[in-house]
Amino acid sequence: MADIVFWIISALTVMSAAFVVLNNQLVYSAVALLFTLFGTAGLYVFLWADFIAGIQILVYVGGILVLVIFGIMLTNKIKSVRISHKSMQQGVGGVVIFWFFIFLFLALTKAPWVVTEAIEPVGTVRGIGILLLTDYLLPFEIISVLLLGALIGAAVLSRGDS
Amino acid sequence: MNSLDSYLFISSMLFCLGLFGVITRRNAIAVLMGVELILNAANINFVAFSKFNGMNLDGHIFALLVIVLAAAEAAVALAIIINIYNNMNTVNIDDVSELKR
Amino acid sequence: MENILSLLIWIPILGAIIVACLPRDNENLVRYISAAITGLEFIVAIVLWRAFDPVNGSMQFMERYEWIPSLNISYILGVDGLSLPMVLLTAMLFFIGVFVSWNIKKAVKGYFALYLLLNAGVLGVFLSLDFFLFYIFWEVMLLPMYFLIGMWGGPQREYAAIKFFLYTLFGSVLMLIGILGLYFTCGKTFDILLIMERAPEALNGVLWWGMSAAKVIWVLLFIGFAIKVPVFPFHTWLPLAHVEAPTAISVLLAGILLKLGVYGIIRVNYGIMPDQVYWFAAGLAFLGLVNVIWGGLCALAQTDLKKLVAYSSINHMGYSLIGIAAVVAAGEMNGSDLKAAQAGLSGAVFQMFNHGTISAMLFILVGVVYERAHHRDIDGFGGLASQMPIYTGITALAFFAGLGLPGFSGFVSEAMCFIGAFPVFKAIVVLSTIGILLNAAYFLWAFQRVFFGELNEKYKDMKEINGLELFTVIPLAIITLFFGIYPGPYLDLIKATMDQIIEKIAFAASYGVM
Amino acid sequence: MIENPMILFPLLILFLPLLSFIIVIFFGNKLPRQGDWVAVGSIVTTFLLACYLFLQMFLNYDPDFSHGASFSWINLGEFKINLGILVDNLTIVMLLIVTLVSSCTHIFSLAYMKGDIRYNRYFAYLGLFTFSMNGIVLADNLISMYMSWELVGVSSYLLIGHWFEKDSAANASKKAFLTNRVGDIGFFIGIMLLYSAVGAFAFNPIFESIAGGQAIAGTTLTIAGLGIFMGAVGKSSQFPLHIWLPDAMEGPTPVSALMHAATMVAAGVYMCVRLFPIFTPSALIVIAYIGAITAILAALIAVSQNDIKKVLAYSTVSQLGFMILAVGTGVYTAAFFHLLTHAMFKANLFYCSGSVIHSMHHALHKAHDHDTDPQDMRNMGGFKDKMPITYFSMLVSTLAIAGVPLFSGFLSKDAILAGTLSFAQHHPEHFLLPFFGFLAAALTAFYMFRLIFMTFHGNPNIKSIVKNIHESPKEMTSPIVLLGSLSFFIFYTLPHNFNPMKDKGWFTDLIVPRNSAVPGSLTSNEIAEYAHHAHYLAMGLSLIVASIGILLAYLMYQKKVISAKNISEKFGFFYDWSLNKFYFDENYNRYLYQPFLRLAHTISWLDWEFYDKYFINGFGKLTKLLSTVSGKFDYSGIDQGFVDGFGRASNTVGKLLRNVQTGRLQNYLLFVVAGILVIIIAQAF
Repeated sequence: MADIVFWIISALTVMSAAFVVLNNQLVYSAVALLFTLFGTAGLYVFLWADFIAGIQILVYVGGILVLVIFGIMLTNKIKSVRISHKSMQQGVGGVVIFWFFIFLFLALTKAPWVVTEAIEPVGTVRGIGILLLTDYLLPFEIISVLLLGALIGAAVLSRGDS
Repeated sequence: MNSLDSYLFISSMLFCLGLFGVITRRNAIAVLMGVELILNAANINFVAFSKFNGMNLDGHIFALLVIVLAAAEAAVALAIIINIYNNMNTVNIDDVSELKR
Repeated sequence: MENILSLLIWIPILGAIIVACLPRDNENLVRYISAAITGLEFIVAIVLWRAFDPVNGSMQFMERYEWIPSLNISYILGVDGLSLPMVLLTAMLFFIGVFVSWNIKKAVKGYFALYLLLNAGVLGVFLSLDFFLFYIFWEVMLLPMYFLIGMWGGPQREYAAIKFFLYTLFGSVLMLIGILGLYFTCGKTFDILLIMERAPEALNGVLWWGMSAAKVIWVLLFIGFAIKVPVFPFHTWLPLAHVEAPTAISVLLAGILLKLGVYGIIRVNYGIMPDQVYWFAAGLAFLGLVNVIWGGLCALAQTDLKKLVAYSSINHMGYSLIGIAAVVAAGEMNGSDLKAAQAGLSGAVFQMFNHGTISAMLFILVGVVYERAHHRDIDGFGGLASQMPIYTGITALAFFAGLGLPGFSGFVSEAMCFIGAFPVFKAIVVLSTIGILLNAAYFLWAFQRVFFGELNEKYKDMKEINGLELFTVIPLAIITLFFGIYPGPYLDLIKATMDQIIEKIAFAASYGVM
Repeated sequence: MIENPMILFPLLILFLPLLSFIIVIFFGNKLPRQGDWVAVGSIVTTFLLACYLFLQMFLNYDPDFSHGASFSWINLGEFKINLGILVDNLTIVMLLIVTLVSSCTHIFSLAYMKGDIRYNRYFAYLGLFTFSMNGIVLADNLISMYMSWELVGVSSYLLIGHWFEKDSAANASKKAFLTNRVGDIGFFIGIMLLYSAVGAFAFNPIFESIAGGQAIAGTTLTIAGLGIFMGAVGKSSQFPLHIWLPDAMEGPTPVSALMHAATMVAAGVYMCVRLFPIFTPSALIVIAYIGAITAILAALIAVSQNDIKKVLAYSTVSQLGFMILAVGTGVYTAAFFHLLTHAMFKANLFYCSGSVIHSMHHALHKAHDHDTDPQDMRNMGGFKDKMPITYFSMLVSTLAIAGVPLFSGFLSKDAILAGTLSFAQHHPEHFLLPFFGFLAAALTAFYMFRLIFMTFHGNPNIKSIVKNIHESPKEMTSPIVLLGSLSFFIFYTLPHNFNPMKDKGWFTDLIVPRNSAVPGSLTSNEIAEYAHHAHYLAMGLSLIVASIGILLAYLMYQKKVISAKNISEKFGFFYDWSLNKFYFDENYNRYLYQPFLRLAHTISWLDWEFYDKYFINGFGKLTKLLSTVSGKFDYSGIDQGFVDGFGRASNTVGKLLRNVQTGRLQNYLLFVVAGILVIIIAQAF
């Protein structure tokens, strides 16, 4: 049962991602991205990463996707929802990426992954919290400063030359 | 059962699709979306390795950091794109070739 | 006292640094400091001489420090009867040379700094007993020389300097190959004394490209040294460099740098591969003959006084070559004639010293007249004898010393070279005695054209040689005369070392591979 | 050892002149009279010391009288050179000759050289000259003899070139030195040959070793002997190296006297006498012929010379030829005897000619005549009454040299001719030797009397000069008188023989010939025996030839019965050759010096213009060419063709790609991915 759900979610993720990439309507792409992100969150759940799944939905779906849609809105004159955009070098790119995938696939199947079995934890939040404030305190702080910097930078950049 | 390989397979597909998007799209925002896909693929890998390595939470931390980075990147990138649009009235990457001359 | 040899090398280096730090404007200060440094150097050399034990033929005052242990490179210095006279000569000529170059006007500071550096290089070559060190000093010598000729020389100075540089560099490259060959065959060491011990065994029967390794190394090293001597086919840098160099540098070139060649042949080629001497001696004597005749004939045809003296150097070094070839007389196959070997080798080493003093004198004297007349064309003078009697007298003395007149040291050494080489190389020696005639011919002819005849009107106000110039020449003249009348002190100094070399070569005849 | 006067005095004799040389050359200018008294004083002292030695010799009256001393000069263990002196009768006689003539020269020069610009140097050089000659005389080994030998050369160089402002003097001095050096080369080769065989330089060990016959013999010894003889050829101006001596007349006349009589040229004969034991019979033959040829050749030249000093010069060469001839025929003590007598009368002849020239000079000076050559005999004549001392003294010496009985020359020349004749009697194939000898003797008598008649007799050729001719001052006449009187036979036949026809006297008693060291040679007794048999024949013949010569001269130049002009025209060819000295100088110049100089220039040209310029610089040029080529290759080939070509190619490709893809960012990304792909593939395989 869980397998079937997993594969369904996986299929959803991949197909929506393909839609994001291949479709010609920008807004559709954004919507398809929503599904991809959701699917990814689902996969996180399967990976016992409850906290990450939540964050995924919160940040990506709630933040980034909205941001992207805002970006679309701000950079196109909205006549209809169909904002078309063209792709290029799809032929060559496709072939290259296809072979790239083949090799990636071969690599990951051939590689002798060391797998350590574990039991499902009750929750990951506690562990992540402890780690963040102990071992990863410095990266945490740095990434927060970076985030702050990025926010200020984004604000400054998008304010225009007034 | 859903082994490590399957997650890696999915993440690799996501990665390749994202890369394809980055390579083929003309619209900057669409490119950004491709980047998001790539980042997601990476995150799936992190979390998957985390799980299959004895539920080691380090991977989660990295995923978290990547998400934060993605957010920051998206914010800055969109700000730049909007700026570009304001200046050049287009978001087509081809047309933004001031540096090339 | 233990580090006296290091002192000898480092005083001039320090001096060069001091001179380089002096103010540019105060030229006299630079001169006085240089004179003081070379004077100190000379005193140290004399102290060394007094402390030296002439009965002991092996290395004395050895110093040995690790330097680059991973490549077995050490800092080894030592002095024996072969190098001591050369060290003394070097110290003396450099001291005198400062006064010869007293009138240098251009970039005085740079000149003397390079001059002192050259001094260090030359002493280093004479004193170092580690091939790596030896080679470094060999090259250190080259660089200041290049600039000294190239910047302070005559009209063709750049050409002369570059020619000198390329010639010598060519030689040193071959020498380096030879040294590396020894390094790798003799157990990866640069220690000359150690190589001397090991080489006969290590090189025995070793073949490189189907040729005996010892012969290949011998030839490589020989060419390296032959260019410095200079031996006949490699001699053409010399007239040019001598002519274009400033007086003091010509003095040093002829007085000391040429000796490095013969010194190197005796120290390195003879010391390390005594068995190969037998193979090469006839060639050496023949080259000596060619040097004598060729140099003499060329000198005869010169119209430039300095060039004449330069060619006479080639001629005189030929006697030295004939002399060192004579050691083979000590071998069994030549009847173990120790008399001849001793006469030849000691004569050659004596000739090195004598040519050092005599040619130095000649170049200084040519410099004196050049400074006054601004040309050196032999036919452009005439009758100077009545205008400058003292100068004429001293030049006559130098010329007679140069043509090997008895009573001057040159005669003793030349005669010893000939007498030594005669039993083995009869034909060569007989032919090279023509050199005695050539010597006399070119010196007397030049003397006549410059000094005899009616006084050239142009030079009737020519000033007599002054005190400073006399001061540079007189000591050399006295040394030349003293050793000409009583060569004993010099020969006693070198005797023990020469005997050791001869013994080694005589012994090598017994196992020599030929 | 040094306290022994027989060692100490010779050492003093040796070094006093050197001391005077050093003092006079360095301090002469500051001393009163330019230091000439130092030189004269020291030389007279040596003469007195020599007289003491001579007296000792007389008192001992021992033919084997000999002393020696030596010190180690070079000692290298095996190779040793000991320098030393050897004092025996030969040495003492020679020392006496040298110091006597040298003293006379010094005294004579006091007047002759008065006012010369380099007065002190002249006396200094005389000291050096005497020192070097004494060095040769006293040497007990080849090395110190060779050293002094060379020093004699150099002092002659300095003295001949005393008036170096004259080109001819400068040339003559150089010629003298170089010609001597040619001989010295042979000498040195001889020394080396002997040393390499014998292992010693000192005379006695060499003689012993040769007598042993083991170390050196046969051809090698002959070559060694001839090599050493070559030194004598140079120094004693024998054919073919005789050319320098007549030119050496450019020096001051007293120097000529010293050089011709006692030093320099005597050195060669002295050496032959000293080293006679080493000459093999075949070497002696060569020596004899060289001596004979020199004697006749120089006599033939002297016949036609007009310069008074040239005549004397060639007569010296001729007499030296006699001496060498005597050495060659084995009667070497006769050679030494002739050396002794010749030294006296030849020195005197030179002084007399110097006296004549001196007064001619003054007379010409007074007459303000600067064109007339004061040495040309054709400008003289009739000086007999004006200069009586000079005239009589010169006449005596001329009689001596011509070989007239009662005079010294007769004794010595007779001994030589007797030896030569006996040699030819035993070796008839060498009949030319006595023939040349007697012919030369006749010619000697002829040209010497020609000189006397032309100079002193007859009518003055230039009247204005004659009235100003005066006898020379005392400094000049006293040596003339002294030496002139020494030309009488009596001084040589003391103490027990007063027969002018017999040469037996102290000389023959004390200077006894030694046997040749060469095994198989004639002993000295045998030679003396043979010579004794030929004695009367030789005496008669020599008397006849001398009178013929004198008579001819008398008829031609005094009575003018026979016209010299007619004869010279009749024998124009010979006269021409004789006058021009058989064209030796010209031929040497043409076939020796010039080609040699050309060779030198060619070699120099080869060295500098060809070898250096094309070969050595050719290497440079070749390298330059190579670097140019490689530079060209580098630039147009690699850089332009390859690197730039690559650039161009990628440019083209890029353009192509640009045409298709317009070079966008994503394009590059694609390449990145493709590149990763390639790397993966490469890794995989």
